[in-house]
Amino acid sequence: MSASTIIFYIVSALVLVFGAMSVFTRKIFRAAIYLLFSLIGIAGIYILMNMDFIAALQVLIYVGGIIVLIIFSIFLTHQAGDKLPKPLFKRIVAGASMAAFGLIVVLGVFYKTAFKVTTEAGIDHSARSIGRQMLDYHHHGYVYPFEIVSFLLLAALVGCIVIAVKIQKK
Amino acid sequence: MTLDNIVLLIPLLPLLSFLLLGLAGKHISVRFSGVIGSVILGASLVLALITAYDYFFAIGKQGGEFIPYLTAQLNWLPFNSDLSINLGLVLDPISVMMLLVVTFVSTMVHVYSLGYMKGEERYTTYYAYLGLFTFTMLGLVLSTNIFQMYIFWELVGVSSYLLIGFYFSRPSAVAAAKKAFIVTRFADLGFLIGILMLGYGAHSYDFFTLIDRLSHPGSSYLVAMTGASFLGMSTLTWALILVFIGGAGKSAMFPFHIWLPDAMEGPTPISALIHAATMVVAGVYLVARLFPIFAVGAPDALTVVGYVGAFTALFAATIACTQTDIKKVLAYSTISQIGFMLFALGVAGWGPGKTEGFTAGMFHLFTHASFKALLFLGAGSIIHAVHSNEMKDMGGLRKSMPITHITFLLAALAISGIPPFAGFFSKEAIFSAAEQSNPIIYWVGLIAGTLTAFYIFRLYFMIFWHKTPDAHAHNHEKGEWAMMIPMMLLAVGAVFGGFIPFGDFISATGKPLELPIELSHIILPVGLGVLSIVAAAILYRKESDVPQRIVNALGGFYRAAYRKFYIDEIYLFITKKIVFKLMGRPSAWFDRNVVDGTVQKTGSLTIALSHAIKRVQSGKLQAYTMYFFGGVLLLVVLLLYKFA
Amino acid sequence: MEQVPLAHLLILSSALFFLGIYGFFTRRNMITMLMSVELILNSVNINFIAFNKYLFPNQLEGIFFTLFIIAVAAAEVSLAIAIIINLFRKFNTVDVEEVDTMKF
Amino acid sequence: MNILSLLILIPLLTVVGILLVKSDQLIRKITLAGSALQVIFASWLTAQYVSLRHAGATAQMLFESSRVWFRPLGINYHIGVDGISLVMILLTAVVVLAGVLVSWKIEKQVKEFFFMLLLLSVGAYGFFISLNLFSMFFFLELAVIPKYLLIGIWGTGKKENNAMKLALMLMTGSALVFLGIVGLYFASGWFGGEHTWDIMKLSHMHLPMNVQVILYFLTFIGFGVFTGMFPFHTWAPDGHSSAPTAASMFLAGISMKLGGYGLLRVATYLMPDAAREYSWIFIILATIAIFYGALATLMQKDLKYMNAYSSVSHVGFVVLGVAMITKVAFAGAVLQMVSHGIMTALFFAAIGMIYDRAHTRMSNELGGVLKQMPFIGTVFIIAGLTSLGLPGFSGFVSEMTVFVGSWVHTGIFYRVATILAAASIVITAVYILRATGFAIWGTITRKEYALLKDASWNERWAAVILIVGIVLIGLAPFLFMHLINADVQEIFNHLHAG
Repeated sequence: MSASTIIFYIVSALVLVFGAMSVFTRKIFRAAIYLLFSLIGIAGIYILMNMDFIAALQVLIYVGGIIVLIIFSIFLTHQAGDKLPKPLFKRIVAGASMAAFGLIVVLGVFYKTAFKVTTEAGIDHSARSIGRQMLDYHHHGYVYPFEIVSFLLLAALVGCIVIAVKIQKK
Repeated sequence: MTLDNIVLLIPLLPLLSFLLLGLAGKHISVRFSGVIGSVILGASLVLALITAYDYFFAIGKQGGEFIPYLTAQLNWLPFNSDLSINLGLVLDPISVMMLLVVTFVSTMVHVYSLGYMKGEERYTTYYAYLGLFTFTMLGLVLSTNIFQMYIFWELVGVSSYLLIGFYFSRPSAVAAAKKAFIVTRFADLGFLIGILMLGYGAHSYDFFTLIDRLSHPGSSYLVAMTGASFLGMSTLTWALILVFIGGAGKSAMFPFHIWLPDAMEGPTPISALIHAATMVVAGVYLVARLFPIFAVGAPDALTVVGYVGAFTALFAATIACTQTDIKKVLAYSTISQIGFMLFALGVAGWGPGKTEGFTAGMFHLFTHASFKALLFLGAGSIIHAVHSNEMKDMGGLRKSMPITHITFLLAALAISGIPPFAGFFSKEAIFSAAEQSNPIIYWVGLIAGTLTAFYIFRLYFMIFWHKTPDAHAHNHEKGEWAMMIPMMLLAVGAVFGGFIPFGDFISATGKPLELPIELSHIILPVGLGVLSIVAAAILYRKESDVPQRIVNALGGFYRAAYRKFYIDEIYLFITKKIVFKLMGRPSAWFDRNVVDGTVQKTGSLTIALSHAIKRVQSGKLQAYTMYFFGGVLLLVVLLLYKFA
Repeated sequence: MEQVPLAHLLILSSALFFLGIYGFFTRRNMITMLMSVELILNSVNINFIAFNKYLFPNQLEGIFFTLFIIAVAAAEVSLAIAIIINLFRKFNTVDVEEVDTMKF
Repeated sequence: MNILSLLILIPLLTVVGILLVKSDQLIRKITLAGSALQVIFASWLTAQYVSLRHAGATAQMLFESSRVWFRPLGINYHIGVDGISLVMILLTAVVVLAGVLVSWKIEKQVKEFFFMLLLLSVGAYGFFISLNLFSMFFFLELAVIPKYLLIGIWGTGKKENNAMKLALMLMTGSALVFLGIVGLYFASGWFGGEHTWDIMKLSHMHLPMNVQVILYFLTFIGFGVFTGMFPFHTWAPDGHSSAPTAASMFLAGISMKLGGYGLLRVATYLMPDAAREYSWIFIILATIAIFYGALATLMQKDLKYMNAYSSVSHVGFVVLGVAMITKVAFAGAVLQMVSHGIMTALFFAAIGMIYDRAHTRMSNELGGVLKQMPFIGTVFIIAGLTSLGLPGFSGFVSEMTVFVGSWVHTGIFYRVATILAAASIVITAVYILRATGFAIWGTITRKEYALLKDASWNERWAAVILIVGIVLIGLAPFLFMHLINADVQEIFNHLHAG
């Protein structure tokens, strides 16, 4: 068992634990911080899988952007230190049973499926090759979705402003 | 003018009177409306006399017997190629006789009403109704078709209804009108079913076709209808009994008699016309019309007719002895006399020497019309003078109402069967017919006849004697010529009507028939009649306490008779308690709560269901996600394990 | 890292996914629900990367999808937070149980 | 253009006319003119029909014409009339005219009111002339919706609820009818070789018994709901009680007859074998309706409820006549439809007139109507006498025809049904005379009633028109009998041919 494997399990455990804590804690600010750690852990897993670019993006967007956004929104809507209300019991029961059942189903599927793992060396995962293929419009390029996503981001930008802006009463 | 046109005009003239006075009544001065009605009816009477003369002495007789003369035929309601309701007019001895009776009495009543109804609020309407009644009654007697008779049967019922309810602001009049209509309607149900059976059996509704097909032994229709039996009687017997039930209803036979005494709520001339002389004898006329079928096809049914008639004659006579309202006494007397007519028909048969009862019944119908109408008109003028129906308010009126007194006395003698008045001849004929064929009926009839003389003279003495006349009383009859003349004319009929050689004209077969008057037969009935008159004179001529003592001695029986043997109460019980409470109310309840309740419940169930389902649309985001996710899971599981 | 079987990565991602689901179902605060959504999205990303790495190393599609998902997630979060803030202005709460006027 | 289409076109043009003008008075006048024109046209059409028949026209339907409406589904605008539809058209024209006259004084939303009335009449005319099941159904639906609005907007009492109940029950009925005719359409394809909605073509196809049975029950019950057949009649009392006078007249006078016509023309005529086999079920239902409807009527104090229940009882005769499957009974059913249509319209008109003045319909609260308002009182009595089957009026003719037609069957079952039906006329007499005794006769119960006015000109004309209709049938039934005789014979032969 190599060191990277051991690190993987440790990181995975951290991801799950922080994820769980983020879901279960009753302090909203802490939830955000736990989520932050969980997301960082996921970035670690990407690094362990040699997906450096993705890991970088993960940290940049999630940790740097989304979590900050969330924390801002928490500040906008909450008194600091407020405890969150207890979840409804019926939701806990229903949610837990559904999640458990779903997990069993999914794991069952994974268990039955024989994945053909190849060990052959893959192509380059560097940002350069990713960028090449993504912006290629000849061979399996993703320039079209890329444009759409950029448009989506623009729309989201405008949308946020429209939704969040205070309507002036006449 | 040909005879056909004349015959057609006889009923149409009163119809014209009805339409004229009914539709244009507002534009006719009240002074003239009665006169118009009377004149039109007078014209009708004249035409009827011409018709009768023509028929009896010119065209009716062929080969020594009277045959029916049909005219104005109309295929009114064709059902099938072989079955239809035809309207038409028929002249034969009984219809012509009825024609005379109806037009004569109706004219008398029209004239009488000029005086009696003077100053009434709905005077014109009254004459319009009179015209309607006369039209429908004439239509009834001239019917060629049993369905046509049923049509006019219903129409006379409704004109009777309208006239009984003439004083419609009086609750008792409204109730009486309703009762009369409903009781007869109920009986008519039997008539209708009887008609349906006859029509189905004989493939015709025409009287003469029916008679032709059902009164010849060996005819295929007769064989078919007497062959099938139900509850021990042949189809034909059933049909005729049902038809007779209709007749019994209209003729107020037991147990349908209850409407007639109440019908006295109508104006008195109406009682004279409709409820004494004409409409109530329609049942007798109906049986007479179908007599050959009764006699040949279903003698059992005829026997039923006889017993019902005899029982009613006695039953009604008993009640008549106890009543104190003079119109009620006369009403029960009418019921009793119609009983006489019916049992006369009932004791008759088919074949030589057996048909005397038929002629006797018809004869009594004829004479009864005049003397009973007279009695009622007399009662009317008394009520007009005294303003009361109760005997106790009368007494000693012989001085102040001399004409009424004399005519009333003549009529009373006639109804008691004292020679030589009209009733004597017809009653003798009835008794002699009954004695020959059915002793039970004969003796019952004899007792009823004795009672007749008693109650009518009880009435007579109570009205005109009983108290000492008031010497200073003014004459109530002064200036009432419109009322007196009809009474005198009717009195002529009551006195001399019996001398008509009735058998020469009217018989079951159409051939002349001799009605024998034998001394040996006369003595008993006449003797009993005279005895009861004497008894009535002793009891009621002067005020005394003897009648009360007799009443006390009779006790319960008297009370029962006075309360009309509680028949009304039984009817009330059946209608109020059974039909209304046990049938009507549950039906209405069932409909509202069960049938409609089901509909309403379906509706409210749907609403409840939608209320239940709408909870799903809770507005809770997480609930929606759960449904969604649950659905996805379900689909996944299904796709994985079911359809894999 | 080569010794880690694919299955373990999948187990990790599924566990994370259903943690997210559970959180989404039970949290009453809309912001924490949003966090659960982030967990869900990330678990999906792990899957894409893992499949790409283990099964189709010659392609980059898994990475592309992850990239798009991250982009869409960014848009989604910003919109969601805009909506949440707007709702907070209207209802003065971010409790999802109380924002239920869109019903029968 | 085929002249029959004028039957639809005249009311439609009237509708256009009233939409174009503003003044209420002008709207009334245009509607009146249109309905009067329609009566004249219907009479002319009848005369034309009779003369064609006399000239020897032997086709089952006259004035026939067919135009494609929607080709892919084989829906044609196929029209034509025989004697039966003609008398129904005459009935509709007369009742519409009377209804318009009675509604003259309506003040609320005049334009919409007459619009609805006319739309309803368009539906009725279209229904009676249609020979294509689909267009028939189209017109049937067209006649339902206006009723809902007429009651819901211009009604009284619990009008919304009652309008809803009526509309929903009728819709259920039409849903069944729709299933039935769609079934016929497909059955014609499977068993007759050609998908068709056409009644004339369908009548020549011989469908298998089990198919016929299903379709027979679907259509019979469906149209039965419209007829007010027991136990699907409860829309009638409630609907009538809330409906404005004219709507009541249309409802009982025309709408119930749509059902009756459908029973004869569709349910019985197109499913002959099933009809012969299973009509006994409907004989039972009809007998129950007749007898029990009459008993339930006994207990009604509200005159409208009384007449509504009495309608249930009377329309039972229609169902009975149709279910008896004899030629005479068919004729009786048709006559009863016409007779009851006019009679009940007259009755509702009289009740409406009384209600408009006294503001009550309770027979025990009224009294002395005849004294105060002789014309209205007389109209009520005439309607009542017609209802109880007095000869000289139309009810007698039709009921007797049904009885005579029913008596043809010799089985004890049929006899009992007929006798019970006949017994109902006694009960009818009881409730009619009770109502007359309480409400019309007697003395005035309240002081303010002494100020009430008798009928106005429009009410008088409405009543007179209807009474003329009643009396015409009552006195000269042979006219109508000759008109429908050949056609009921045809239906009867059809039922016994195959």
